Amino acid sequence: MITFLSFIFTLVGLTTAILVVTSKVPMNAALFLVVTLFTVAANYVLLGAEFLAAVQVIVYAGAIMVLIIFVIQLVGFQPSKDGSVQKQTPIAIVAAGLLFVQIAFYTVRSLTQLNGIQKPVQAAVDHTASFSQTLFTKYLLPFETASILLLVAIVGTVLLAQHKGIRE
Amino acid sequence: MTHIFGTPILTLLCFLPLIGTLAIVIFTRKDEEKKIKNIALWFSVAAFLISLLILPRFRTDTAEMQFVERAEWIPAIGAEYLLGIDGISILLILLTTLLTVIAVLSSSTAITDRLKEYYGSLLLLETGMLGVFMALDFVLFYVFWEVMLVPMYFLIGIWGGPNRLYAAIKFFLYTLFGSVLMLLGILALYFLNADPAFGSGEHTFNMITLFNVQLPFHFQCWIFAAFFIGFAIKVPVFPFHTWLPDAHVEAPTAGSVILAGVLLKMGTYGFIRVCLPMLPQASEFFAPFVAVLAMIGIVYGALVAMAQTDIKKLVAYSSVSHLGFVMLGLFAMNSQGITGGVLQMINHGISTGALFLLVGIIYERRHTRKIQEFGGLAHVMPVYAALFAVTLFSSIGLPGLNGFVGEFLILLGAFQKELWYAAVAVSGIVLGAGYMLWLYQRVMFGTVTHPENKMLKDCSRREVLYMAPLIILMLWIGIYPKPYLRLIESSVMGTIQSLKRPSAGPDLMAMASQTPPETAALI
Amino acid sequence: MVALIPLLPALGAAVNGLFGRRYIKENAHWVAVGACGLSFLAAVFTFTSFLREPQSYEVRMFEWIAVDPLRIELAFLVDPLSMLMAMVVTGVGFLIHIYSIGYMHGDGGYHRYFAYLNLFMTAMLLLVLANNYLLMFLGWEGVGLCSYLLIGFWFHKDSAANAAKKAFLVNRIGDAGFILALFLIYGQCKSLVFHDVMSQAHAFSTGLATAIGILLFVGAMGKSAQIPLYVWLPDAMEGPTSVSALIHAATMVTAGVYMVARNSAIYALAPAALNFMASVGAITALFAASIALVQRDIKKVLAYSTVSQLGYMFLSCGVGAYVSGMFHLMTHAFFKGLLFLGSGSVIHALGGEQDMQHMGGLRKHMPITAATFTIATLAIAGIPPLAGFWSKDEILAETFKNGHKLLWGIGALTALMTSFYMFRLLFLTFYGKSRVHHDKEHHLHESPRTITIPLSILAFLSIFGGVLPGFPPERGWIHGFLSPAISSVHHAKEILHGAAEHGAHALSLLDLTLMAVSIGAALMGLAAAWYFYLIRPALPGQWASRLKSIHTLLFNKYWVDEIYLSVFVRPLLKLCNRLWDFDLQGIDGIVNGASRVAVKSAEESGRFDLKFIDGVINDIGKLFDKWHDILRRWQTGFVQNYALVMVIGVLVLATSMFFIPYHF
Amino acid sequence: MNQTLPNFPLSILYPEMILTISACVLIFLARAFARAHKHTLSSIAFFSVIAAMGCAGSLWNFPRWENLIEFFLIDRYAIFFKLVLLVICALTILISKRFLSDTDTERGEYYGLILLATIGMMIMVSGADLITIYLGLETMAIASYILAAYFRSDERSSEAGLKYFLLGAFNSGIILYGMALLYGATGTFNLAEMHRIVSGLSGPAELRLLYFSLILLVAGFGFKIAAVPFHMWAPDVYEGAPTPVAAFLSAGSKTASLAVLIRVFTVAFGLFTELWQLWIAYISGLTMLFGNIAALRQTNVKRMLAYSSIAHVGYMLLGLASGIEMGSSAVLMYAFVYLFANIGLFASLILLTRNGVPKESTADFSGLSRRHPLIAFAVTIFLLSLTGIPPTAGFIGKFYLFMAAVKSGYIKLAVVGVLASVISLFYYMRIVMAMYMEKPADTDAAALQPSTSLGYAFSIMVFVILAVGIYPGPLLDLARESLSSIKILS
Amino acid sequence: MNLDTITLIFGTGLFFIGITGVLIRRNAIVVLMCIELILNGVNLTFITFSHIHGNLAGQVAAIFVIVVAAAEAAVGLAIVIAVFRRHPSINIDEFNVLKW
Repeated sequence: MITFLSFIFTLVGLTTAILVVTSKVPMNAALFLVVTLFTVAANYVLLGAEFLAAVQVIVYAGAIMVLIIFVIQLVGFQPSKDGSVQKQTPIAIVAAGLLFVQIAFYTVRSLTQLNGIQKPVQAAVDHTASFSQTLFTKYLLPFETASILLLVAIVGTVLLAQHKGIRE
Repeated sequence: MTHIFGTPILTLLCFLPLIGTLAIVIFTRKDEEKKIKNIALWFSVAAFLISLLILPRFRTDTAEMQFVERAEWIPAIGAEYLLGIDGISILLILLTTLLTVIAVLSSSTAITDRLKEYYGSLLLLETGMLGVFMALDFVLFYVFWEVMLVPMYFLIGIWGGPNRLYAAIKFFLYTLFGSVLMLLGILALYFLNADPAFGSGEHTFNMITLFNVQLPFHFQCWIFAAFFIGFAIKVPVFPFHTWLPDAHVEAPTAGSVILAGVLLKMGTYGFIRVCLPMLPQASEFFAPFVAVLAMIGIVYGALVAMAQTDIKKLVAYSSVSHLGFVMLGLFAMNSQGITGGVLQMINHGISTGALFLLVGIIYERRHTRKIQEFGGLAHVMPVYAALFAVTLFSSIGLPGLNGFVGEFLILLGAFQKELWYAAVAVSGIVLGAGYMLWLYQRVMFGTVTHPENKMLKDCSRREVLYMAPLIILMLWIGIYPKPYLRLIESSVMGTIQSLKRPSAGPDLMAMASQTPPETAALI
Repeated sequence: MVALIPLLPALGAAVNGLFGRRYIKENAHWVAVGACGLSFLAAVFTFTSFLREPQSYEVRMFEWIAVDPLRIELAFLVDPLSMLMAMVVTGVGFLIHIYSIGYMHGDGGYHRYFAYLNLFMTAMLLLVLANNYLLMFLGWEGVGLCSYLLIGFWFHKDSAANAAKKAFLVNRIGDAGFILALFLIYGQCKSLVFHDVMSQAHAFSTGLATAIGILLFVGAMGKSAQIPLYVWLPDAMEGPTSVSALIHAATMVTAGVYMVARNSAIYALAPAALNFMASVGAITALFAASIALVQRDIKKVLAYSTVSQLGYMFLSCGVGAYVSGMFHLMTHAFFKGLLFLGSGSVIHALGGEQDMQHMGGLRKHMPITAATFTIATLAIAGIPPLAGFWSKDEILAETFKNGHKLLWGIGALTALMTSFYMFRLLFLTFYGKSRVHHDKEHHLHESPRTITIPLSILAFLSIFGGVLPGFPPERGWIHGFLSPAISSVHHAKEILHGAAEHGAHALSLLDLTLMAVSIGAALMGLAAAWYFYLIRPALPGQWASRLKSIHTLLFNKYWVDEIYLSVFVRPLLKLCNRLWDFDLQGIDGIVNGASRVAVKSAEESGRFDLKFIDGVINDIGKLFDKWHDILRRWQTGFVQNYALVMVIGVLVLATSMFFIPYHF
Repeated sequence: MNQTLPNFPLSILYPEMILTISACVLIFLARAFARAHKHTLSSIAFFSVIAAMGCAGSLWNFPRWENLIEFFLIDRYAIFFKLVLLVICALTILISKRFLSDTDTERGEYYGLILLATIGMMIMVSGADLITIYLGLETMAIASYILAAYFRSDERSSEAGLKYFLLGAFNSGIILYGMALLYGATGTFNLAEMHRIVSGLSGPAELRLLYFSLILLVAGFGFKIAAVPFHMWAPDVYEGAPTPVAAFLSAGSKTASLAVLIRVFTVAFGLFTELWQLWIAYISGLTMLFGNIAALRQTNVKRMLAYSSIAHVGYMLLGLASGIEMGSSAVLMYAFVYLFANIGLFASLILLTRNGVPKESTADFSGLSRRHPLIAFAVTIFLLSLTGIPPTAGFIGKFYLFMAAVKSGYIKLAVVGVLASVISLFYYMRIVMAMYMEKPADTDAAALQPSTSLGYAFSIMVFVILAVGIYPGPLLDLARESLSSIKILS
Repeated sequence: MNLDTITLIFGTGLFFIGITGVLIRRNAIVVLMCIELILNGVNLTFITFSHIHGNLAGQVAAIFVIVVAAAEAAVGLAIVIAVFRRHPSINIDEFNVLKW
């Protein structure tokens, strides 16, 4: 049952992802992206990472997409004269495709060996609690780095997007 | 090893010019020209006196390195600060210090702008050269080898003639290309010596231990090829010589004196210090090839010199021819040939150095080097004509002057190795006489055709002062070369000994020299 | 004492050379003549002491070059050969020094002349007295240097400068042969001292001996102006006449003969070399004599006569008669020196005029010069009582006796021609009608005493110099004196049969007939010249016009100089220029990357780059330049191109998995 | 399964903490200080870096802390690179003082961002597991995107920023995916455990997975250090970005990425050593040749320096390719030596810019020796060091590198490297030629006076280059020791 | 075909679609979106492997990736706006002042 559900979500996700890449109007691309994000969140739930699904929905779909849509409106849209796609499209598709085939084939094949490793018994305890437990004890230092990262992002965004200021 | 009065004499001699450079750079301002010249003169003279101090204590009966000074430098890779001299390098050191004093003296009127940089780089150049001749550690040898390049590059580049940029970068590129290949050769030797089957098994750059490395033949060939290209560009041997005429024509007088007098000897010194003792079988194998190149150099240099219209270029090509002789001597691989080669290095330094000084003198007066601009100078400048004549005859190897002694020994050595080597080389002597006399006639004889030549003033006292030591040396080596030959002889014997060692040759350091120990002091 | 002989002139040269210009100036001749005189006295003293006990010995000075097996010392050998030469060189040299005082009076480079002259004496004495080949070679090249300096003494004259250069170069070619012979000798017996070489000479193989012999003779050809390398001697007349007298008559040119005599032991083993030398000598004699017949310049005639006489000397050495060769060398030094000095005083008097057409009848104005000149002409022509007859006759006799009939014929013919052109010269200058320019006529006067005294001394020597040493032909005093130094095969044969008929030292019938033939040839030459130039002066003009082709051929010296120029010199210079172009375009070209490529992209070429890049880039080679442009073009500026390159990079790495054999 | 808080002495984090505090002070309180005194901003930044250096130095012989191994390594290797990075940061601050005041764009944020980027690098360098490394990497990256686009109004700077961002983000995606596959194959992020698991793996599929993650990591880090197939961004970004930022990028981010590359590859991919050394060898050959040839006839000095820094990465990769113990210690030493000369040249460009007009062509250097002999001498020393001429440290670096290459048998590669450095002589010496052998363009004949901070920077750099050049002993030992500490882990 | 393979394929698919998007699209903002796609693909792979290995490390990594994605998006958009302010259109191929 779960595999069937994830199969559907994957199908929907992949198609919308392709649509994001191919749609002419950026606004459509943004909306298709939101849908993709949702299918991914759904998969998280299926994989047992409920907290992450929530974070995904809130942060990604909520914050980042809103920001992107806002900027699309700000910038407006002028279709460039020779279409929305670069000259090098064919080569790009072929290269990416080849790589995809190779990596996908071998990762999937390796899954068969990996499954052999016996999984530790899945404690029925609430996932979010154990997750936050590890996050704030074992991975404390990366967490602090992440905070510095966000600080940099904030300062940078303010610095660059300021209207008046440094040197007109 | 013995130190004179306990001080490390070689380190003092080597770094004295460097201290001079620093003194000039720090203690003088740009406009105190007199002070700069004096400092430069005093430091170079001091270096010359110290190098003279070494002579009486130098033991001529042994082939071992003397005045060895050792200190720790980079223990991690086995490079140490090791200086030492033997029969071959002592004369070259004396030549370097003498020519630098003369160069400093001769450039007091020639160079007018940026005195500080000029004298600074001249003294730095001297440190580089002395370092190369004294270094017994390959890394130190390579460091000094390249330190010497930079000041020469500036000398040509800043104070040179119209096309100096091209000449300077060409000089730097050629020599760097050669020395970089040499570096690979050194590294190959270093690692092969570390392998107990071939060498002493320890990781060291110490040349003396590397003298005894016995490599299999094909390794030797590869390493010889790397060293050959490095040194051949410096000598310059025939196909690599195209940088020399440009560098000489564009370099200022003092620059080309040092370039011809000492820098060209780096190549030949390298051959006799590195290639012959360390790669005997390869040297033996490549000897005919190198001899043929040398002979081509002799004849080719002489012929092209014949066609020159610019005096300095003519002298440059004559250097190619003379150094062809030295190479022929070195690769004749017998005592006469090598001794002749080493002595000819000194002679060439003296005679070609003097020639460049003379060209400099008339260049200072007329600012041109085209031969047809001159004519009948003997009337106007008799003393100059006399000096030019003596130098000219010394350079074409007239018996009684220094050129002949070296050339005779080289030809004798070459003859014993292969009959037709000497036959072709002798034609070099005839051609040499040809272009030199033709030059002398077009410049000195005949009537004074150009009006400007009429009121040229003859050599000033200063000019005669700095030409005199060279002329005296020419006569002295020509008439009584014994003291010089005795200095060189024992080291050459040592080199030949190491050349002959088929497999496990005797360790050079501990070898008791066969030559009868003449304890007689120098002269 | 022996060391003093070369040392004194050396000191004289040094003093004059260094202090001449500022201090000595005018009285430079006191220094020079004094030094040469003392050296002559020293030579006489050693000669007399040697005569008393004729034991040849060596005097060692110091070690010159010593490299393990090779040991060369500055040492002098005193033996009959070197003593004879030393006497000739210092004697004639001293006379010529005195002569030069008058001749060079008032010349700008007075001190320079005497310095060079003394230097020449030193070099010649070193050559003669040396005890080893290398020291001889030192003297050999030293003499070449001095002849260069002296011929080119009046260097403002381009012709003199060219002549000097020619002389030195031709000598150098000869010296190249000489030095190769040295190497052969050293290769064989590991030493260059005469004594050791001669003692090991018997061990030489004939092939080696012939090679050494021929190479030494090549050296002698260069120095003593034989057939292929004689071209420099006639041009050497550009120098002062006293120089020609000393160098090109008496001393330098005879060095070759001395060297051959010194190596007689080697030549004994190489009959082929001897025959070669004899034939070259004979041909040179004939060839030079023929040219001398028609020359108009007085010094050119004498120059060709010297070449011819040297041919005689080499002919005599070639047939094994070294002693008579040396004897002729000595007599020749006297009368040829006198001839040159006489012509010098004539030219001096006529203010530089050398063409015989403008001379004639000078007998009235210059009696002493005329008299001495006549004696010398008689001597060289071979008229009996005088020196020339004895030595030349001996040579012809020896040639005949040693079976070289053809060469004897050539020798006799040359003797005839010699007497003809010598008397032609005599009659054209001193006798007959005066053709001197009228303005030069009135101040014709006899030369000062410093010139006439040497002339008369030499005249005396020309008369008695031949009779005293060589009276009984082939058994005169000189034979006794020189024979120990000349160890030759023929000589040994002579002693054998000489001892047999020791008693009858009367002249055999054969000797008398040969003597008669040579006297006849001399007198015939005299009569012909008398008839041609005094009786019927117009006759030579008619003969010349009738035999037009031969006359022009002889007059232009068989165009030898022109041939040399077109065959050797011009192609050599053309080769040099082509090599130089090759050097500029060729090697540099290869390294520079073919032609000088103009800078392609315009906006790149700022002032600085074009001038500089154009030069240096060629050095690194056009290759890097081409690559540079390609690689630079890759940076298109489009971000997505870069991303694509990255993806392709990853793809390449991924697919490389299939090629690299890795243990998956 | 409640893991306890990892207890560790805070002293190991002091360097990072000091920098963070001063960064925050600079960013948020900049407004107050700016008016007070124009030197305060840069001096705060500078002295905080010096303090951080002191703390990092004191950690040199810190005992290995057991349970800390998991995230934050305090081994000699990390400390060495932290010191190097702090030196770079200090020098950047010194040289940017003059540049910013000249173009009057001096703001607190600039110094803040520089410090934050340095913190990112330091974390990255001492990260023991992939997550910490990645986060440090990203902090550095994002800070550099912003710094690259610092001159908002200047078209070239914003274009550089945009390009750098797009490619940087794209590349971080690739690195992440590499790490994901690595995590997939080994099940952990910690390098040491990974090493243990990898050597245990046998299945062809897992190895294949590792193989792909190796490729992707090579690509990702290749981009960061601008090795050939992934170098395209470097010339454009260095030319566009403000000069001190370009200096910071060319020295800082390269050194840090290289340090991580060495650590990850030697520790995690121990099993694949011959394979990735082969790739690194090919990449280094291509990089050396490309860097030098592309720089041959550049007239814009910044672009030329970009290509030359690409070439120097090629030399460093040569060291990495030729073996672990000797090769990598050569890389460490070369990284230290290279940064001084590189930043020095950028500083000389800064010296030339006057009243905001950036002067970047070689012609601007003409006649510098007459106008300012000392600076000309310093620039010559930098150029000589970059070419590898003996008296300078550059030679010792290159000598040691070629020694490692010859020892490990990469003779052909060593010959390529040697030829490449001869080619490099040509374009380095062109600047020397312009300075000494060309007459100065008369327009800017006035002698330039460097500000005090720039003067200090120049003298420090020249002193270090000559000192290491003449007596390299201690630095060699330092590099050897710091490299040996990686050994303990694997 | 179990859950993990499907999600794995989905993640890899998203990753490579994102890559092609970045290479192909001309509009800057769409490229940004494609970068989000790439990061989502990576996140999914992380979670899948975390599910396979059963430890939470993957998920922690995922959350950090989201943080980074957010930061990048913000900065990216800021740069795009800064560029847009000077240059009317935001098509990437119009930015090649810096070349050769």
